[in-house]
Amino acid sequence: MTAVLFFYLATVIVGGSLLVVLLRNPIYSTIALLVMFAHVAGLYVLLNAEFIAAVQVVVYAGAILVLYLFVVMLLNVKREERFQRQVIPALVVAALLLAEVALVVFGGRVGDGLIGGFGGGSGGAFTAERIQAVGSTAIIGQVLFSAYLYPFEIASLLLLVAMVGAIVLSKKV
Amino acid sequence: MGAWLTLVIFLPAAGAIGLWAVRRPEAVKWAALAITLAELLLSLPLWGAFDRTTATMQFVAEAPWIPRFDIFYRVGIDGISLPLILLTTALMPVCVICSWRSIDRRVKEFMISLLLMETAMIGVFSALDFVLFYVFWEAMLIPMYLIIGVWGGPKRLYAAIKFFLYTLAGSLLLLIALLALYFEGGRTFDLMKLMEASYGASFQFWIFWAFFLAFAIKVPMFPFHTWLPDAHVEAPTAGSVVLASVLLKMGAYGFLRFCLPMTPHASQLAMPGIAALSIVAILYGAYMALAQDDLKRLIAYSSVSHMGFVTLGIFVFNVQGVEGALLQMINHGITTGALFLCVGLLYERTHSRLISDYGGVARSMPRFAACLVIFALSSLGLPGTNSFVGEFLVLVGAFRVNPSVAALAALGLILAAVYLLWMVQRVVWGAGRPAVERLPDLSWREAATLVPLVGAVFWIGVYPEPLLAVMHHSVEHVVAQVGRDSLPDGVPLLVRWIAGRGTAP
Amino acid sequence: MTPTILFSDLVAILPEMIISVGACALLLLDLVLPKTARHWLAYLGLIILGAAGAATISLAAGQAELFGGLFILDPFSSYFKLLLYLATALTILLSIRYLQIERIHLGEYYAFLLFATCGLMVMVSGGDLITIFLGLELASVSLYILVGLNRHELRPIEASAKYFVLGSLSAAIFLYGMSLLFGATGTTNLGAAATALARGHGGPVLLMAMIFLLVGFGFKVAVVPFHMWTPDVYEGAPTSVTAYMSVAVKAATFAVFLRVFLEVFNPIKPHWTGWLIGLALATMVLGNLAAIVQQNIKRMLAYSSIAHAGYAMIGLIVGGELGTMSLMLYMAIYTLMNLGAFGVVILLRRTGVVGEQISDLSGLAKEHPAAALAMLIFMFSLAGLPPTAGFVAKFYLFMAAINAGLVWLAVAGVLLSAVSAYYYLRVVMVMYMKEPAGPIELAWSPPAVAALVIAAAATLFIGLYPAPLVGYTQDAILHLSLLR
Amino acid sequence: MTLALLIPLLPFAAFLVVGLTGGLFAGPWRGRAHYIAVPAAFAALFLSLIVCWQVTQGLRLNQDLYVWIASGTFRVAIGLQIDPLTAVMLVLVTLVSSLVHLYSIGYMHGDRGYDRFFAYLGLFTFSMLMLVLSNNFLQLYVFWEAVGLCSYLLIAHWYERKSACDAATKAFVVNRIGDFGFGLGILLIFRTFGAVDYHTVFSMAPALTGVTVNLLGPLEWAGLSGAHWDVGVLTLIGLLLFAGAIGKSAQLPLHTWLPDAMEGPTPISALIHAATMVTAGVFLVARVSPLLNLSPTAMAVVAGVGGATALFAATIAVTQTDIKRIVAYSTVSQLGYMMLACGLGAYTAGIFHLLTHGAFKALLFLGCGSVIHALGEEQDLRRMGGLRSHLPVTYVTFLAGVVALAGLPPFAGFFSKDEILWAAYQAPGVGAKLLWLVGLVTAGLTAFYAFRLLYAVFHGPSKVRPELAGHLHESPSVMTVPLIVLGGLSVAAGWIGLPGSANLIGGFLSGVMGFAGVAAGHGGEDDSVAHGMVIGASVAAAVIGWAAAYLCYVKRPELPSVWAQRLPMLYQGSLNKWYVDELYDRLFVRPTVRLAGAMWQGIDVRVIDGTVNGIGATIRRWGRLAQLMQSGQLQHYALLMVVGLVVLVSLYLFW
Amino acid sequence: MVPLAYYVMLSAIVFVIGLAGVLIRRNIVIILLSIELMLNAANINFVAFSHYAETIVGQVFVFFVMTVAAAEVTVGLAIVIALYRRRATLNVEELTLLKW
Repeated sequence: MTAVLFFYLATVIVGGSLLVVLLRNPIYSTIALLVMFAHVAGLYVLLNAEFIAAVQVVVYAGAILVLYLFVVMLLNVKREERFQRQVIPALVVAALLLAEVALVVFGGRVGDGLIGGFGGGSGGAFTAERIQAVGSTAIIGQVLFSAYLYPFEIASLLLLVAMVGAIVLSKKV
Repeated sequence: MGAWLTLVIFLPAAGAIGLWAVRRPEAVKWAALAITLAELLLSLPLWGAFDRTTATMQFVAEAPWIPRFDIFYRVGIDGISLPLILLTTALMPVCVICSWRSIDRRVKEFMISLLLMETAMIGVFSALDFVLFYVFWEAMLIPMYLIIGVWGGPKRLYAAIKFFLYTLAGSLLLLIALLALYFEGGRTFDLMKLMEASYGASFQFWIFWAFFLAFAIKVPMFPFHTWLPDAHVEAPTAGSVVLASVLLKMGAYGFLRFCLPMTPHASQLAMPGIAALSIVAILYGAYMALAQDDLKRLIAYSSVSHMGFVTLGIFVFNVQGVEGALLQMINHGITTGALFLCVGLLYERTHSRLISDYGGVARSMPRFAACLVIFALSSLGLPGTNSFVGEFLVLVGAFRVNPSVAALAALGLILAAVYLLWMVQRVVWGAGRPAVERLPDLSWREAATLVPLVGAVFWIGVYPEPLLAVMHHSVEHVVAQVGRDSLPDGVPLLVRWIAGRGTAP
Repeated sequence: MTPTILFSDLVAILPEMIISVGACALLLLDLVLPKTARHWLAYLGLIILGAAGAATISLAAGQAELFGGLFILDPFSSYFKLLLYLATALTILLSIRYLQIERIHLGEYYAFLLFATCGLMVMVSGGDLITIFLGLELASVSLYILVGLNRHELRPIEASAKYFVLGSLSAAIFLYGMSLLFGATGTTNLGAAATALARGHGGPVLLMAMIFLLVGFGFKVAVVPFHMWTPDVYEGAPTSVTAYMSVAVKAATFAVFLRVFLEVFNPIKPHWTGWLIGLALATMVLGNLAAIVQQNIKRMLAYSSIAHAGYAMIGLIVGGELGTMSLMLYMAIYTLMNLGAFGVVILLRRTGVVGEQISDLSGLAKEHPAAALAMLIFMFSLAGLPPTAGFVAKFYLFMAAINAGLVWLAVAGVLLSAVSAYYYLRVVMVMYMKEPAGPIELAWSPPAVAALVIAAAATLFIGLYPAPLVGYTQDAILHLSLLR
Repeated sequence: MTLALLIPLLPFAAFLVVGLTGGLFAGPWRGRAHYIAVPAAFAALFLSLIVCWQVTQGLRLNQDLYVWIASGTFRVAIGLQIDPLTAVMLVLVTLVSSLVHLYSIGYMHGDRGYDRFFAYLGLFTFSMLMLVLSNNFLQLYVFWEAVGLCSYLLIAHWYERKSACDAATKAFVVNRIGDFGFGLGILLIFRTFGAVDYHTVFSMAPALTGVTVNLLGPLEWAGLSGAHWDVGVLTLIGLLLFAGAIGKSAQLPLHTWLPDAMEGPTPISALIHAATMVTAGVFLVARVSPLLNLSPTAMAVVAGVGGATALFAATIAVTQTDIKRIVAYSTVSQLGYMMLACGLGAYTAGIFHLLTHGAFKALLFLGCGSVIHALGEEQDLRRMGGLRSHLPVTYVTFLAGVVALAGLPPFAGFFSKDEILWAAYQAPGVGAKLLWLVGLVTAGLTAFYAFRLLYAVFHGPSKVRPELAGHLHESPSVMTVPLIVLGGLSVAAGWIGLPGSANLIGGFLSGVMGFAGVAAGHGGEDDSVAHGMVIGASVAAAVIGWAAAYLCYVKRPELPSVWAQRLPMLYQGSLNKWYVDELYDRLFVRPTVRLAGAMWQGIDVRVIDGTVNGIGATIRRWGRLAQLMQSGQLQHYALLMVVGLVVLVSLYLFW
Repeated sequence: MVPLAYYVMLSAIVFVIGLAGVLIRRNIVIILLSIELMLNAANINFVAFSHYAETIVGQVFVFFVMTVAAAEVTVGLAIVIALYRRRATLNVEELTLLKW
C-alpha cells in the first residue's frame, strides 16, 4: 500500500518538477510546482511527518507560490526563448550528476552505505510509534520552543530581514 | 655595544620618519645629508671597536620579536659584514649629495626612500636571524622600486617592474628555503644555530638551489642579469649608485653567509657550475659592455662582469678567493658607484647618456675627466687601484683550485681594458664637440662626492691591509665551514677535476 | 531529550543579542529620526559593535557547548567574532560619507550590515548544521539586499540578482549536502557527527555530502570553480558592501569551513586533502592570472580576493595547530589590508565620478600623498612583502605548508604571489609614477580617514611586530576540539 | 735605503705637486711645472749615481717596505731590491728621464697640456724606477702596468687627435694581452713556490727542474690529456712571464702598438718608447734569468722571438717614410736583438745593448723631435732633406746616434751589438748559427735604414715645404744640451763594455745573471780568431748597409723607386708593415666587435629578455583567457559550479 | 516498507531537475522556481532520513528550511521586481553589464 502510494507520489513529483522546468509559460510552471508541492506533502505524510506536510501546503503552496503567481502576473512577461544556449552541456552535466548519485545510492561500491549510517530502527528516540502517539505537531512544537529556541529566533530575524529588505528593494525610487 | 649596532641600523629609518615633518625641499636635502653623515659617524666606532682577532659575531644584540616561533631580533656583525656596512654608510651621503640638483620633484619622498633603503641594507648585513634578514632583504625592494619608478628615466616603469619582479621571484624561494631550514635545523631561525646544524645531502641540494636563485638574481649571475641594465639605465643617479654599490653585494653576501656555511656539501657540488657561470658572466658581461652605446648600460654590463669575479672568488672556497671576492665587492661598490656618479654628472649637464653624444670632455671638464679616467682605470683593474687587489686575490684563489678557470677569468681583464678604454676614448678624449665644449667642470658639491672615492680607490689599491685584517678570521671561519664535510663518494668527475688538479708541489 | 534553556545559555549569546536588537533599533530609529540626523545611526552602530565586542571579550575565555550543542562558545569563535566586529566597524566608518555620495538610504543599510554580521556570528558559533545554515542564510539574505541597495544605478541590481541566484543555488547545494550528511550520520550536530564518523559510519554518501558542502563553502569563500560570482558582484555592489563581503563573509565562512572539515571530516582527511589542494591551486592560479588583466580596481581586488582564498585554503589543507592558526592569522590580516584597499577606492568615489578604474588613481601620490601611501601599504601587504602584515600572513601559511611536507604547494604559492605582485605593483605604479589626468578630489571624511589610519597602522604594526597577534591567535586555538 | 727610496719618491712628489696644481687647475701655476719637475728629475739622477757607485762598492739591498696584501698564505710586500742590474737601470732611467725633462721644456713650450705632461713624466719616472727596484714579481707587475698607464696617458697627450687616442688605447690593450700571460705566470709562481718574491723563488727554482704540469689537465676526464701535454713547470712560468715581455717590449706578435705609439710627443717616444719602458721586457727577462736558465725551451723561445723580431722590424724600417716610425721600428728591431741575447744566455750583452741603445735611441728620437720642432710638426721623410746647414747641432748629434745604431766601431752600438752577435755565433746548435745570420742581416739592414734616415733628412736637396723653408732654425739650448749629452754617450758608452777582460759592464752584471751555458762575450784566448771574424762580419754588414744607403739616397736617388717597382710585393709588404695590423683587425678586432653586438641583440635581448618578457606575456595571455571565462552570464557561472561539483564527485567515484 | 534508497533517489531526481532548470531556463522567475525544487529535494531527504533514523531533527530542519525558503523568495522576488523595473527584462542572459 505504502509502496503504491509512494510510486504514485514519486511519479507526480518528478513529472511536476519536469513540467516546472520545461513549460514555457511561467504561470503554468508555477501551477505545476503547486501540484508538485502538494504531492511532496503527501510524501511527508507517508513518512509520519504530518506537521511538516501541513506546513508544506500552508507555507509553500499557500504563501510562497501565491507570491510567485502574483509576481509573474504583475510583471506579465511576454513570451521569450525558453532555454539557454548552454542547454545541451547543462543537461549532460545534470544527467551525469544524477547518474553518479544513483551510483552512490544503488551502486555496487555503495553497498548499504546509507543503511550503514542508521539502519532501520537504530534506536533513535523518535520512533514512528512515539510520534504517532504524541502527534508530530506537538513534538515539533515542543522541540522548537525548547531545544531549538535559538535557531527559531534566528529564523525570526531572517524573516524580519527578508520583509524589510523586500520593501526596501521593491520601493520605487 | 649591541645597542650601538641597533642604533646604526635604525637611525636612517628614524630620520626618514622625522623627515616627514620637514617641509622645504632645501631643508629636506640638508636634513637628509645630516642624517646620512651622522650615520656615517655612528658607524665608524664599529670599525674602531671591532675585534680583529676573532671570527665570532660582535656587537650582538638580541630581543624577542615573535619568541614563540623563535623569531628574534638578533643582530651582530663579523669581518664579512662590517666592510659592507661601512661601504653603505659611506656611500649614502654621496647619494644624497649627488641627488641635490638632479632630483627636483618630490624631494622629500626621495630622501625618505633613500634613508629607508639604508636601514634595510644595513639590516641585511647585520641580521643574525633568518626572518629578520628576510624582512630587511625584501623591504628594500619597495623603496628601490619607487626610486627607479618615480624618479627614473623614460622607460622607468618597465625597468622598475622588471627589477621588482625579477628579484621578488628569486627571493620568494628564499622564503621557502628559510622555512624549510627552520624545521630541519631544530625549529630555530637563529642563523648561528642554523649554521652549526648539519643537513642531509638532498636537503642541502634543494636548499642550495633556492638560495642560489635568490642570490644569483641579486648578484646578478649570467642568465639572470637582464634586469640590471634596464634598472641601471632608468634609475636616477643615486639609485644606480645604491643599486650597484650595495644591492648587488647582497647577493654575494648571501652566498657567503648562507650557502657556504649551511649547505657546504651542495655548494661543493655546485662549484663547477657556478664557476662556469661566473666565467660566462665575466666574459659575457664584458662582451655586452663592448656593444653598448649607452654609458649607464655599459657600466651595468661591466657590473655583471665584475660580479662574476666575486662569485668566482666565493666559490673557490679558499681564503684568497673569498677575501678577494669580499674586497672586490667593496671595490666594485666604490668604483662602479663612482662611475655612475660620473655618468650622472654628465647626464645632468647634457641630458644624454649616449656615448656618441660626447667626446672631448677632457678639454672642457679636465678635473671631471681625471676622475672619470681614474675610475675607469680602477674598473679595469689597474694595479695600484683597488680593483686590482680584489681581482688578483680572486685569481690567486681560483688558480689554486683550477688554473684554466683563472686563465679564463683573467681574459675578462683584457676585455675590461678594451671596453673601458674605448669608452674613455670616445667620451673623454677626442675633439671637443660643440655641445660638450662649454660644459662647466666639477662644482664643489660634485667634487665632494668624487674626491673621497678617488681617495678610497687608491687607499685600497695601495694599502688594503686594514680592510683585509678585518676579514681574515671571519673568512677563514667560513672557509673552514664549507670545507668541514669533505666530498663524499660518488661526486661527479666534474667536481674532482675542479677540486684538485695540477701536480705542482 | 528536551534540554532546558539556562540563563547561562542566554548570557553566552549576549553578543548576538546585542547585535540583533541593535539592528532592530536602528531600523526603528531610522523611521523616527529626522533625515539630517540619520548619520548618527552609523555611530550608534559603532556603539552597538563596541558593546558586542565588550561582551565577546568578557566571554572570550569561555569554552562551552550551549543550547544542546547548537551554539559553541570558545576562543576560536570569539576570535572570529572580534574580527567580524572589526570588519563591520571599519566598513561603517568607510560608509558614512560614501553613502551620501551614492544616495543610499541610511538606516536600513547599517541595520542590514548588523544583521549580516549577526548571521555570520551565528555561523561562526554554530555547532549544528541548523544554526550554520540559518546563520549563513541570515547573512546571505542581508547581503543580497545590501548589494542591491543602491537603486540609482544599473549595476547594483544586476549584481544583486546574480548574487541572489547563484547564492541560492549554492545554498541549495549546500543544503542538499547537509541532508546527505544527516543521512550518513543521523545527526545534525557537528560533535555528534564527528563521533559517528569516528565510529566508522558514513561511506560513499558521507563523501558525497562532503563534496556538496565543499561547493557551498567554496562558493562563499570564492574558490575556483565556484568563484564566478565574485568579480561581477564585487564590481556591481556598492564599494563599502564589497569591502565588507570580501572580508567578513570570507572570514566567517573559513571559520565554519575549518570547524566542519577539521572536526567532522577529519577521519576522512586523506580523501579531501588532494581535492582541496587541487582547488587551492586552481584558485590561486586563476585568481592571480585574471587579476593581472583587470582595468577596474574593484574587479582586480575581486580576483585578488579569489587568489587570497586560494592561499588561505593552504591553512585548511594543512590543518592541525599550525594550519589553523595560520589561516586565522591570514584572515585577520587579510581583513585589515583588504578593507584598507577598498577604503581607498571608496575615497575615490565622489559625486559624478565613479573612480573605479585603476587609471583613476593616476598621480594620486602627487595630489594626496597620504592616501597614496596608505594604498601603497595595502598593496604591498596584499602582495605579501615585508615589513607589512601581509608578509606575516603568508609566512605562517607557507610555514604550515612546509611543516606538513607540502613544499611544492608552498613553492607554487610563492611563485604565484610573485605574479600577484605584478598587479598590485601596477596600482602603486599608477599612483606614484603616472601624472594625474586632472585634479583629484577625494571624498575625505573624518570617519573614513580614521578607518584608513587604523587599517594602515595595523597593517604596518603587525608587519613590524606580529608577536601579539600571533600569540593571541595561537591561544585562541589552544583548546579547540577540532585539533584534538 | 732612504737614499734608494728617495730616488722614486722625488719624481712621485713632483707628479703630485705638478698634477694637483698646474695639471688640474688653471691659474698662476700654469706653465711652470718644470720648476719642480726638472730639479726633481736631476736630483733623482744624482742619487742614482750615488747608489750606483755604492753598488760598485758592494752595496746590496733587499728590504720590504710594508706588507701590501696578506691573505692566508698569500703574502706580498712592497719592497726594494738593489743589485747591479737595478743600479744600471736606475742610472739609465734617471739619466734619460732628466734629459727628456730638460728637453721637454723647450719642445713642449706653449702646449696646452704642458703641466699635465710634466706630471705624467714624473709619474712615469716614479713607476719605472719602482719597477726596476722591485723585489718581488707582483710589485714588478704593478709598476709594469703603471708604466703602461703612463705610456697610455702620454700617447694620448694630444687627445684631440683621434689617431693619438687610437694609438693609446691600442698600446694599452696590446700590453694587457701580454700582461695576461705575465699575470698567469705570477699566479703559477705563487702556486708553485708559495711565494712571489725573487729571493724565495730563485733559491727554490733549481729544485724544480723536471717537475711538470699537464696543460690539458683539466680536460683529463675527456681523455684528452696525455703525457705529450706535460710541460716543465719552469718552462711554463718562463714562457708566461715572457708573454709579458713580448707585450711590453713590442716583440712579435705584439709589436704593433709601438710604431703607433709615435703619436705621442717626441720626448715621450724617446723616454718611454725607446730608452726605458719598452726595455722593461728585456729587464724582466734578465731579472728572471735564474728561472729561465733552468729551462732551455723557454730560452730558445726567447731567442727565437728576439731574432725574428729583429729582422722583421728591420725589414719594415727600410721603407717607412715617417721619421719617427723608422726609429720606432728600429727600436723594435733593437729590442729583438736584446731578447736574442738574453735568450742565448748573454744577459749581460743584452743589458749592455739596452744601455747603449737607451743612449743612442733616445738621442735619435730627440733629434727627430728637434727636426720636427723645426719643421712645424712635419714628420714625413719626403718633405725634408738638406737640413744639415739649418740644424747643425742636431745634425752632428744625430749623426752620432746613427753611427751608433748602425754599429760602426768604435761607437756605442758597435760594442753591444758585437757582443750579441758573438754570443749567437758561439752558442751551440744550428739554431744559434741561424740566429747569428739573422743578426748579421739585420745589422746590415739597420745600417741601411739608419743612414737612409740621416741622408734623407739632412743631406740632399731640400724638399721642405716652401712656407717653412724661410724660418728654419736650430732648437733652443734646453733641447740641444740633452742632444749633446746623449751624443757624447752614444759615442762613448760602448767603452764600458770592450770585448775581452776589459768588459766593465759584463763584470759588474755577471754576478746577478751568470749563465752556465755560454760564457757570453768574454771567452778564452783561443776564440779570439773566431771573435775577430765575427766582428769583421758585422762591421762588413754595417758598412754594406751604409754603402747601399749612400748609393740609394745620395748618389742615385732614383734607385729606390726603381727597386720598389721591380719588387712590388716586397716593397708594398714592407711599406705596409707586412699587413699585420690589417690581419689583426680582420682576425680579432672586427669579429670581437661584431660578436659583441650580435650577442647583445641575439642572446641578451632576444633569448634571455625574450624569455623573461615571454613569461610575462604568457601570463598575461592566460590571464586574458581566465578573464574571458567571466562571460557575465550567470548561468555559465552556475554551470561551472555544477561542473566542479560533478568533477569532484567523479574524481571520488572513478579515481 | 519503501526502502530509504527510493526516497533518496527521488530526492536526487528532483534535485537534478531543479538544477537543470537553473542551468537552462532564461526566465529568472523559473530559475527561482527551480531553486525551490532543489530545496524541496533536500527536504525530502531530511524527512526520509529523519523517519528512518527515528529522530525528529530532520523535521525540525525542514521547518527551518521552509522559513529560509520563504525569506529567500521574498527577497528574491523583490529583486526580480526591482530588476524588471530598471531593465525591463527577466531574461538572465541580458544581465551582462558586469563581466570580465
